[in-house]
This record gives sequence, C-alpha cells and structure tokens, in this order.
Amino acid sequence: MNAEPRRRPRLAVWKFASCDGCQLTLLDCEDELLGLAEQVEIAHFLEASSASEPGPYDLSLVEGSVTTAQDVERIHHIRAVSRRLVTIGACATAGGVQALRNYADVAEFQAAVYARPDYVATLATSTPISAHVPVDFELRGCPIDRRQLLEVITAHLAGRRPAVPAHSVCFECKQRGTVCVTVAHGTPCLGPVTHAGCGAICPAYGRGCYGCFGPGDSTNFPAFVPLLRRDGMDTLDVVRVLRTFNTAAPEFDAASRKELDR
Amino acid sequence: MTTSQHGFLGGLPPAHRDRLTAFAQEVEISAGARIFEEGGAADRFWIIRSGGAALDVHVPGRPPPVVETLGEGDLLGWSWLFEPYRWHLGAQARGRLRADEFDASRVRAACGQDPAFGLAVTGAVAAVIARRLKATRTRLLDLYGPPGGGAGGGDG
Amino acid sequence: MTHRGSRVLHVGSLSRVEGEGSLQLRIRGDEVTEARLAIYEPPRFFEAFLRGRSYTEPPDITSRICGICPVAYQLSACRAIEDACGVTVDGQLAALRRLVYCGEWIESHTLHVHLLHAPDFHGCANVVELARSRRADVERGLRLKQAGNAIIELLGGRAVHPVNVRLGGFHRVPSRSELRPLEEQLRRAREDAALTVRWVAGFDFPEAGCDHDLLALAEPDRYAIESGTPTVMPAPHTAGLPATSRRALPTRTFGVREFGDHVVESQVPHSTALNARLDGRRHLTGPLARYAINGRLLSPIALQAAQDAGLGDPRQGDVCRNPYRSIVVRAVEVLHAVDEALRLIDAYEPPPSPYLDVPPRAGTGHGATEAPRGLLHHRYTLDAQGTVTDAVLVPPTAQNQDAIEEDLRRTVQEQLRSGDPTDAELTALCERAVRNHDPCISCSTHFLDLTVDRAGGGD
Amino acid sequence: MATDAGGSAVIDKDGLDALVAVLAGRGRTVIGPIVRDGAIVLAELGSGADLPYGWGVELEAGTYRLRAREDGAAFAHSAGPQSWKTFLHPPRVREWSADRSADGDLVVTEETGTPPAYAFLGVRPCDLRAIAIQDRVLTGGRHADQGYRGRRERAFLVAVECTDPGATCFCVSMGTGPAAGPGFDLALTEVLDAGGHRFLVRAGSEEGESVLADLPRSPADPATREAAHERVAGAADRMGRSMPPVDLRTLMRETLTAGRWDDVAARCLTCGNCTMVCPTCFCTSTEDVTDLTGDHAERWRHWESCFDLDFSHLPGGSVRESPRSRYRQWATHKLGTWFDQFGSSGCVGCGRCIVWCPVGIDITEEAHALHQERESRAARPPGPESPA
Amino acid sequence: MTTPHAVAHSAALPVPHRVVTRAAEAPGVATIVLEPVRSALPPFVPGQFAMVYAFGVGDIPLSVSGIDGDRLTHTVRSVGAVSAALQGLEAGATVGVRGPFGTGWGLPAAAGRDLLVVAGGIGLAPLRPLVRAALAAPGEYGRLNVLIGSRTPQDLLYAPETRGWAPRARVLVTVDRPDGRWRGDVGVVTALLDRAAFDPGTAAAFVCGPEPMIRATAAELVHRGADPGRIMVSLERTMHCATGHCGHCQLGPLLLCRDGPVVSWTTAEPLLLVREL
Repeated sequence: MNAEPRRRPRLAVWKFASCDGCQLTLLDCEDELLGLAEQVEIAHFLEASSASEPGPYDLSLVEGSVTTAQDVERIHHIRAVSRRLVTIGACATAGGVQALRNYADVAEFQAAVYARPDYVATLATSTPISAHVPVDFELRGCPIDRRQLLEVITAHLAGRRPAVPAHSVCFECKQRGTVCVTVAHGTPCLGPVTHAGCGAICPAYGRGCYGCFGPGDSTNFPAFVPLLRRDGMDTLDVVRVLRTFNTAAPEFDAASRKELDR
Repeated sequence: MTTSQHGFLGGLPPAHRDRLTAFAQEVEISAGARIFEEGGAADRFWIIRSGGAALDVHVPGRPPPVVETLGEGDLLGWSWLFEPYRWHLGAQARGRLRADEFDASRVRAACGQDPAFGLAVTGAVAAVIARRLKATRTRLLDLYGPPGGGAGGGDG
Repeated sequence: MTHRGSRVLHVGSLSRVEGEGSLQLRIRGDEVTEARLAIYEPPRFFEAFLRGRSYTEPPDITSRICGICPVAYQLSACRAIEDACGVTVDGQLAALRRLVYCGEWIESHTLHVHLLHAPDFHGCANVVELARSRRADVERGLRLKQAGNAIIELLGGRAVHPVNVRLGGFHRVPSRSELRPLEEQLRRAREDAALTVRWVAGFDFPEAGCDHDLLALAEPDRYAIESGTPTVMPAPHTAGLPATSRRALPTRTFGVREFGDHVVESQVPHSTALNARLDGRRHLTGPLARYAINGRLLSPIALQAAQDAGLGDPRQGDVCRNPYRSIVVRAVEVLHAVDEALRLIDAYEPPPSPYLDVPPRAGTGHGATEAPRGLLHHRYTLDAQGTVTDAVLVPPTAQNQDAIEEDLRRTVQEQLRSGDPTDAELTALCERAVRNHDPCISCSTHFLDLTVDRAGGGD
Repeated sequence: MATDAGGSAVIDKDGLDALVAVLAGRGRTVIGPIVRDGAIVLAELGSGADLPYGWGVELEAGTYRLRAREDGAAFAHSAGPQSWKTFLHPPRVREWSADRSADGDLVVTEETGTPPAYAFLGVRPCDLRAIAIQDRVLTGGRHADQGYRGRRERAFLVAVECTDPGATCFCVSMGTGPAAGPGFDLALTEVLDAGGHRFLVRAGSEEGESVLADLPRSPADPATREAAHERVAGAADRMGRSMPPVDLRTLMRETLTAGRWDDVAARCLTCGNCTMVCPTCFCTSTEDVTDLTGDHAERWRHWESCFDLDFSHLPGGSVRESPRSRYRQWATHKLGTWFDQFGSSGCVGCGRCIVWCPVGIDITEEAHALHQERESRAARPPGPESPA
Repeated sequence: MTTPHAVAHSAALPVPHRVVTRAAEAPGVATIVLEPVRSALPPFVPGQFAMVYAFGVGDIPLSVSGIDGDRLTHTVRSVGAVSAALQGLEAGATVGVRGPFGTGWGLPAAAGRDLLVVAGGIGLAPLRPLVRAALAAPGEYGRLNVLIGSRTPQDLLYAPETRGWAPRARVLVTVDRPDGRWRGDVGVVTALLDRAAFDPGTAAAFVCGPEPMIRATAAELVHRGADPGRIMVSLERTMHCATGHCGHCQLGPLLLCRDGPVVSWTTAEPLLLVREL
C-alpha cells in the first residue's frame, strides 16, 4: 500500500564553458539512469532531452565555467530558479583548464587561435560558478567521478550530507592498496595535496596524480613542493603541473605563483 | 546559603568590611521603581539585601532591554568609583528591593584618607567588574545558539 | 494560414547534441537563401595555451576538449608528438591503443544511437520517454555503452578523460588475465550490437542524400580507427550523380603531414568554431565517410549485419549517403568495434614495456585518428627541449560544419517546396538534420537556437 | 617423528611450498609477501613460488626501494606498504543494510556470511604484536567488532622472525621484536648458511602443530637452532632506529604544548599516509548510502584518519583545525594515550609510518626532539610563566 | 555509572523504534518519545546516550532526556542533516536506535549530598532524567538546585515541567537575551550560584552545556570549595560508532563514547585546558 505519490524532485543540468564530460558522467550511469528518471523528473538536460521544462528546479547540476558576459547573466537566472545548485567538475568549481587564460593576455590568446579575434566575444577570465552566485555544493574533478555524482544526487534525495571527503588522494590510494609511487618509485605525485574522489586512479596505473580534483582541504605546499623537486621536477614543471585543470583553485594558484617568484 | 561569603562584602577583609558597612543606610525601594538612569550622577551605590535589580540600556522607541540582573549580596553600581561618576546603565527594582545604600562621596573620601581601605574597596569593586566582564564575554559567544550544546548536538 | 512571411524566430534549443550554437535560416519566399550553423560555444583557447607546455602534456590536456571522445584527442596528440620525435608505436602497444579506441567508439556511438538519435525515430523527447515503449532496446543500449566504457575504464582508469595513455604507449599495461572479464562482457555486447543493427535498420528513414566530398583515414588491410592515410571520395555531383546516389567513386589520398595543405580552416563571423574546407570544398567526415571508404574492411559479422540492414555491400561499391541512415552505419561500426576488441584481446600478449621512450627533439609532427565523429587531426611544433611552440587541432565537427549547413539548407528547401511547414515543424526537422551528424559540439558546440529570418517573397 | 617435544622442526624450501599448499588445502586463503609494483606487498599466494625469493628492500624515511639479493632469502625484507589489517580490518566494509517498507517500518539486516579463513604467512613479530593490539581495541572492550572477531578467530598466523631489519625499524625499542612473541600458530626463522637454506619452525598452537605435522621436515638440530638464534639476536643489534629511553607515555603527556609540534607541522602534509600504513591505527568513519528509490539504505565503514580535517568535526567546525594538533593527536595517541585507552603502546616499531611518509617525518626523531625539549625546559631556571 | 548488561545483539545494529509523540520544544528543538517496534534495548541510565538513526541520512548521538521503561525520550536540536531529519519526524515514523552507550551521571554516588544541577541551553536535556530521578527519591539526597541558562525565554526547555520541580527543588533560570515580557534573571548561569542552596564543600554537581559554560561553572564551583571529583560534566565530541572502535570521539586519553560523555572535573579540566586536543 503506497502513500499518495509524492511530487518527484525536478532536476536540471546546465552547461557553461566545458568539455561536456561531467554531464556525460550522468549518462554514463548506465545501471542507474532509468531508475533515476523514475525518481526525479529530468526537467532540463539539453544533452539528453529535447523536452525542456521551465523552472523552478529542485536540483540544478551546473557544468562549466563562466567565460562570457552572457554566462554571467545566465548563471544568475539559473540560481534564481534552483532550490539547490550543485556545481560539477573542475570547470564549474575552479574555472577549468580554460582558466589558463587568466595568466595571459586574452587578446593574444584569441589572436593565436582566430584570424579575426574581433568575431569572438569572451571575458578576460574563466571563473568558477561560485565566483558569481552562491553554490550549495561543489563536486570536484576533471572529470567528476560517477559514484560521487550518484552519491550527491541520492544524498540530495534523502536529505543527507553527501559523503564526499575533502582529504588527500593518499587516503584512497592506501585504501585501494596501491604502492605509493613517490616513496617506492620516486615518481612525482600530487596526491598528498589533491582532493580525494577519483579513487586514486593514476597511482594505480603507475603514474603520479596530476591534481585533476584540485586541492584537498589541508595542503602544505611549502613542505610539498621540495618533494616534487627531489623527484626531478624543475620550477617550470612544478608550475605546469599546478596550472592545468584546476589552475585557478586558490591553493594551486598561490603555490604556482610562489614557485615563479623564487 | 552562600551569600555572605560570596557577595560583594565577602570580597573584603573583615576590618574593611565593617568600616564600609558603617557608611550604610538601609533603604527599601518599591517594586518597579527606577533606581538610577543612564548618564545620571553616580553619587550612591547599594549592596542588595533582598530582592533584585535589573540593569538596562536606553534604546529609543522600545522598552529598555535588560542586560543583566542582580540579586542578594550583589553590588549595585560601580560607576561612583571612577570619573566622571556617571551611570553607564539604568537600574530598576525587581520586586521590593531592600538594600544597604552608601553615599559615594563619603566612601570615596574615606578611601582617599586611608589608602589601605581604599585599596581594599577598589579591589573588591574591581573583582565584581572582572566577574561581570567575564560573564559578559561569555554571553557574547552566544553559546546556546546553534551550533553546539552538550552531548546531544553532534551531527553529520 | 501561410508561414511564408517575413519573420524572425528564436526557437528553443537544439538538444541531444554536444555544444552550443544557433541556427539561422534566411528564407525569401520559398527559397532558403542562407543556412548557418553558428557555433557559439565559448572559446577555450586550447591551441593558445598549449604553447609553452611540455611535449608530454598534450594527450592529457587536449583530452579536455571533449568529454565524449577524449581517447581520440589523446591518441591524435600522441601520434602527432611521436611523429615529431620520430618514434613509432607498434605491436601490442598499438593494439592496446586500438582496443581503447574501440571502447570509445562503442561508448560514443551507442550514446548517440540509443540516447540521442533513436528518440527522433520514435517521436520521443529523450531516452527516458523512449524507454517507456522500448525498454528492452534502451536497456540493451545501456548495456552496450557500458561495455564500451568498461574497455576504457580497464585500459584508461576511467571512462571520461582516462589517465593511462601516454606518449609511447601506456603508463601501465594489463595482464592477459586482467582482460579476461572484459572478454565475457564483450561477447554479450557483440550479440547486443548485432541486435542493435537490426533494431535501427527497421526505423523509418526519409529519402535523403548528401553531396559532399567524403574524408576518412584508410588503411590497406583494416577498418581505420587509430591510424591511417587521409582518403577522399569526391562528392557525387563531380561524377554527375545525384546526392542520393549509393555508388562509390574512386578515391584519392594525401599524407597526414599534408593535411594542413588540404584541409584549411577559416573563420566566419557567426561562429567560434573554425570552419574547415577540403581543397576549397565542403566535405564530410565521420561514419558515412568511413563506411564509404573502408566499408569493405569491416569484420565479417559487421559486413553481414550491414548488408542485412540494407546498407548494401561495400565490397560491391555500395555506399550510404543518406544522413538519416548514419544511425545504421554507427550501429554497424559498434558491432565492428566490439568484434575487433574481442579479436585484439584474443591476440594480446603483454608487451615487454608499457611504453617506448619518446625523447624530445625539435620539429613538427602530425597525427590523425578517426574519432567517432570523424577525422581528428593534431599538429604540434616542438623545440629541442620538447616545449610546444605551436599547436593546431582540427576536430571533425569543424570540418563538417559546411556540410551540416548544406544539409540543413537542403532539408528546409525541400520542405518549403513540398509544403507549408510551420516554424515548429522546421525546428524539429532542423534538429533531426543536425543530429544526423552527431556533431561533437563540445569540440565546437551546445544550445542551438534556431532563428528563422523569413523575408517576404511573393506577398 | 620429526617434530620434537617443543613442537619445532626444520623445513626447507620444499617444506615452505608444502606449508602454502597444506594451508590452502585446509580451505584457507593464504596471504603472504609477493613482489608487485616495485614493492613487497601482501597478496594471495598461489604457491610458495610466489614468495619474494631473492628480494630485499632498502628503506629510509620517505623512501622504499626493492633490491635484488644474491642469497635468495625469502623473508629478508622488513615491513612493506601494507599491514595485515588490510585483511582483518578491511579498508571498506558494509556493516548492515536497512529497508523501509511501505508502512514505514524499518528492517535492518546485519552482514552475515562466513568470514574468510585466512592464513597469514610471514607475519613479522612487530606485526604479530600489532594484531594483538588491534584485537584488544576491536574485541577487548564492552562492545566487540563482530566482523573483525570473525575474521580474526579464523585466521592462522605464521610468524617469521626478523633477521634483516630495515633502517627504519625500531621494534627493539618497543619491545616487539625481532623475536616472535606469543600469538602465532607457527613461527619460522629463516636460516641461510653453509648448512643450506632452511627454516626453523615452532608451533604455537594445536593447529600449528597439526599443520607442521603435515609438512616434510626434519628434527630441529642444534646447529640450526643456534644459527636461528644468532640471526635474530644479530638483528636486534642492527635496528635502524630507536626511541628515546624514557617513558613515552609520560613524555607525550608532558609535552602537549611543546614547540616541536609546530616544527613537525611545518613539514607534515596531513596526507594521512602514516595512519593508513600503521598496523594498529584502527580509526574508521561510516557513510550512509541510499539507492535511488530511497527505501534501501546501507551503512558502510571505511578507514579514516585523525589527519582528516573532518575527523574531529563538531557542528561548529573541527576541533583539531591545525596540522599541529592533528599530528600531535596521532603521535600522542600512538605513544601515549593508547596506554590509557587500551593498556599498551599503540606503536610496535615497524617503521612503516617513517618509510611511507612522503616527506619522511620520523616518529622516533620527533620523540627524541620532544624528549630534548622537555629536558632543556627542565634544565632552564624557573622564570615567569608566559601569559595563559 | 553504567550497569553491565548482556549484549543480545551487535551494538552496531540499529534497533527499530517508533516515534510515539513529538513535541516542539523551542525553535528548532523537538522532543521525541520512542518505543521499540519489536525488541527493546537494554535499560538506559541518566547521562547515557543513544545513537539515533534517521533512515538513509545517518545517526547521531543523543542523550536520553527521559526514560520510561522501554520508552526513550530524546530532545534534538536541528544543527545538521541528521538532527534536522530527526527533529522533523512525526509520530508514527520509525527510527533506528543503538545503545545504551557511555557513562551515566552516577547520581546514586551522590546520596546524602546537596545536588547542584547546572544546565546551559540544550544541556538541560541529559540532566532532566537526573532531576527526575532525584525528585523521585525524596530523602535520598540533600537540597536539590537546578540552575538553567538559556539563550532566550523562548528557548527554555521543558518550561512547565521545570516550574513544577519547585518547591521540591530550587529552580533558578536566567537568560542571555530577555524579551519584553521576561521578568526573570538575565545573565550567565554561573551568576545563579550565589542564590543556590548548597554546601560547596560536600555538594555533588552535574553540569552540561557548551564547553566554555562548563569550564566557567566548574571553575566557579572549585573556587567556592567544591571537590573537582564531585563535579560531573558531560563533554561533547563527535561519536560515530559509539562502541569505542572508530576513534572520532577521542579527547586525550578518553574515548568519550566509552569513558564519557560524563566525566569528573578532575579528569576533564586538564584536557580542556589544552587547545585542539
């Protein structure tokens, strides 16, 4: 005997400057996709549906970074029609790889790519969603992890705080039983300063973590950077590895600037 | 009861306590009466024998909010000891108030004449101020507001 | 009521594609004077910020151009840089690359076939709606997609932006026993893929053609995926054939290093994607081109499935130029990729080292692979220390833009001639026409706003 | 009869192979050291041939390197990246699941099923003590961790005494090695000399004796006994590290406000590696998960660490916000308050935390520094206290 | 102190309980009464806590604020996801409960002594069963004082009941922020000590509230000559497993789920003096 049918929560998925990989992660939940569609009303998800329902939405997942003036307007609108707004992926939480423009002259960048840069309207910076509107939860990763995405959604449905720890990748590496690539092989690895969540994939494949989940909640770069140097990285290498997919994350940004100032 | 040891007078050595109480004059203040007002001349002070007093602040347009209440044994008023001898707060009797009232100028004069007595009185008043300052700081923390509070609070 | 007026419309957004763009139609009477696919996905400047990076980084960095086909970017980048450094990856390492690429074809094509394209043929807005009437077909698709992802996850660590691909090979290679569970999953997937070909072959396809040069990589003895030589089959009109012709035409080839001489990008004011043309002409890359150029090299079961699905026999010179039927070609390619993956796993022996050393040297290198949506070309110039000094990436959708616009124009034009379509009908039609090409709009687009600008003709 | 009265014997490599086979034949999953990914890790043994014959390790703070040995020894290595807690107290377990029925009732289902019957081959004396310590923590109090108890009670422990300690070992300081203490079913001592490559075996339990009886063996001869004894005694003299010779519990209690904690905090990455590799660290967190219907919930438990900022989370924030306080919590717990809580030290001197700390923080060095700081403070003439 | 009992089931498993009543207590605070759906938990003593599980959300430690046979009363304030879920439950809902855990107040050890109960905010919840137990045993103890500090008059817990404790107990209430109608005391709870009726040298004190309030109260009592060993305080750290196995609730040498939450001031004082312990 069922209670009267409760209103299904309405889900919306939005895209800003990004590669689509994070929203694709939702479609990569092959085992759960149809079940999810029974529990929530997928009201707006352009990549997956041509039926777009107007707001308000109970949960908005936002992918991508803000890089144009129209983006700024659009994210304010999305915030206004969303009860909870969750940003997904490094672009949305830290500006993404395209935030490398923040260090350069955008006009120069445009000229490098486009013969007629004047055709292209873009902001000088790529910024995370949280730089523009309040965000209820940030899910890290370039790309996000499928299990974590499901956890965020099911936690939202259950009214639970998502179990998405902010500690270092080392936690996951050890739990996975991977031999530490830094200690045992002398491979530079950003694991100790990187936010967990991927499941410590790179060390499991014998390479050092390259920080695609951005900084963890407790980093110590002055102690950490010498370790990268010990294992063979020079200043430029250190700067490059910090300046990739989470380059504009404050901790990575500060550490890379400090390196250049040396 | 703990009053006698721990009230204001409890903070004075017996000899000085007797000397101070010699200045006292017992008074009774009817319930709800205003005892003094913010900014008024602090020419007296009291040690409460029974009943209580509420200290309040004047805020235009609303009833004066009570910031602290005093009860038996408490010192009511310390502004009389420091220039410019003006009340920082207002005070109102809560219920019928019986108290020992002191003439501030006479006590100050006695303190001036006898440094030992003066030091004792000043020290006892300072102890009261220190306690109230500590209490005020504790309240500033708004400890009972969320979050916090006993074993019943932990939450994920 | 007639719709032949002077009107400007903004219609919703094109969905079930990846990327942001808008569509502009200018109609005068019953004549389409202009059809523009305006990609306005904000620029991300990959080519600019690749300059100054280490030569080891482009595989990981360019993977972030596209979450749908990251393996294509990784392997095009690897090939280009290895070319610059004079290293050739072959043997089992090359086989593993082909295997992970098969995973991407299976995953990406199945995503398009089941989740993005099939709903069009059933009048559904999305796969969830489709699942209400075709649950088993949708579940089969999800299973198939999962099998593709399983390959990428095993070899790459994760399905999106895998981490294991590197210059010279892989960070870590699997043991035979690690591949074994994959084999079981793929055997089931092969059945699913065959059923999918049969399923989509039964869809209702409008009669249509395309009159573009077709461009795909080709290899002498196998269906080109992760390597090959650019090969062109000219457009039917050059041989006096109609756009709907199913006849193959003689092909010509050029070297990967000459790619830039033949495929030239230009910029148009309405788009943030660069528009590429082949020897000055519109061209199409992707499944239709691959099938036309390489179809005869499909695995036997894929060939048989293609014939059973009505695509004709590529060994007899049959090609498919109907964009609507691209869904069938994709399904055939999925079957081929599953079959190929099984073949590769069966023949797998772990290589002695997971990667070859790729020492840096000054020079320019080219690399092209067949992304699910078509030929993806990378070119890098390195200095002696291995710092990237120049990078040029030509994604398939940028190449296809002209062809897509032409298909749109043709589709709308035919519609206008045969009736009096409403704007809503036109929008739906245009969306379908665009989806036929599975534009990887992330490499280039997302919202597609349709603007119909109808300038009055007769009235 | 090749087993003497004390339940000891000598086996050779074939005997070791047989040991693996016999244990497997008794339905046990045999876990032991193997070489993988450039380290000697603990994994299921297919046969005795999987053992790391001819491999040793070079250890330093923050560094681990596998080194080939010419002598072909199987156990001439010290603690690797994992400890046995990986199996007895696994990184991630489901504790229970719960279902909510249509009428709102709640049905909780405990995880059941027969726990695996492990045989651990190559348990170092320090690790043997570590297992005893986790036994006390997880099953010795009022509440027992039933899952742990099930796995532990069914586990068969083959200790191997240490003959080749690493540069980061300090079991002598902690009184846990290099000779095996109580708790093993069998204890092996590897002997390599002119007399050949062989192992002195002692049984420590009835099942141990029974397993030993199934092995091809010879009596424990005096020469082998003597050689084994010498090798273990020699190992004790070659410890790479030591703790300061003071009561560590008191030292920890008296140095809670030491300046040294700031010093170590400046180096510490708070990455948690030390706690994960520590064979006694037992901390866990739980996570509650639900499926998409919301009517099925599960409680999972996973390893956690006091280096996690969230570990001491209270509604207002974390209690131990600073890295200083988190390192101090770990070290003082390990060396000091563990006594208060569980009646022993929490440190067994295996040195894993030193090796696997990426920046090479060395708990023995920190303890020495704390000791020195306390000494110099005591030596200083009493001066005015700094303001509270 | 706790009484040992036979553990019939794993203490890690929640036992289903039904919400019998739910009463809004104060803004964001509710009191729920739970009864076992099937089997009951072993008996609780005042000061002990249970882990209460909101389905799919998680569990949190909640002291018992009332004990009535198998029925457990909890007073919960919404400060996070789980407490918000529990606080919002209606009668008829099912929760999971584990327990009893931790030390109790140890009231019986205070026989013959004046009792001083000092509560700050939600800290009154774990003290209520203690007061009830003391009132239920007239003659067993000396004078009973209940000192309550609250943020505002609206936040006062169990208002009708606490009034009913007088005159058997001396009940003194003070608030931090009075409203216009409040005629009672204003100030910190320690200020009420002057008006409590107890012999500081021999009295037994029971204190629960935010840590700074506990420290201030205990210090004041010690200053007045109280024996730190007879000042019992209830401390807060995050309990997760409650069975002493997860390590979260450590405070120096203590595992508070096992050695606490109630400890004597002798034990607590040196620990609370160390920052971030």
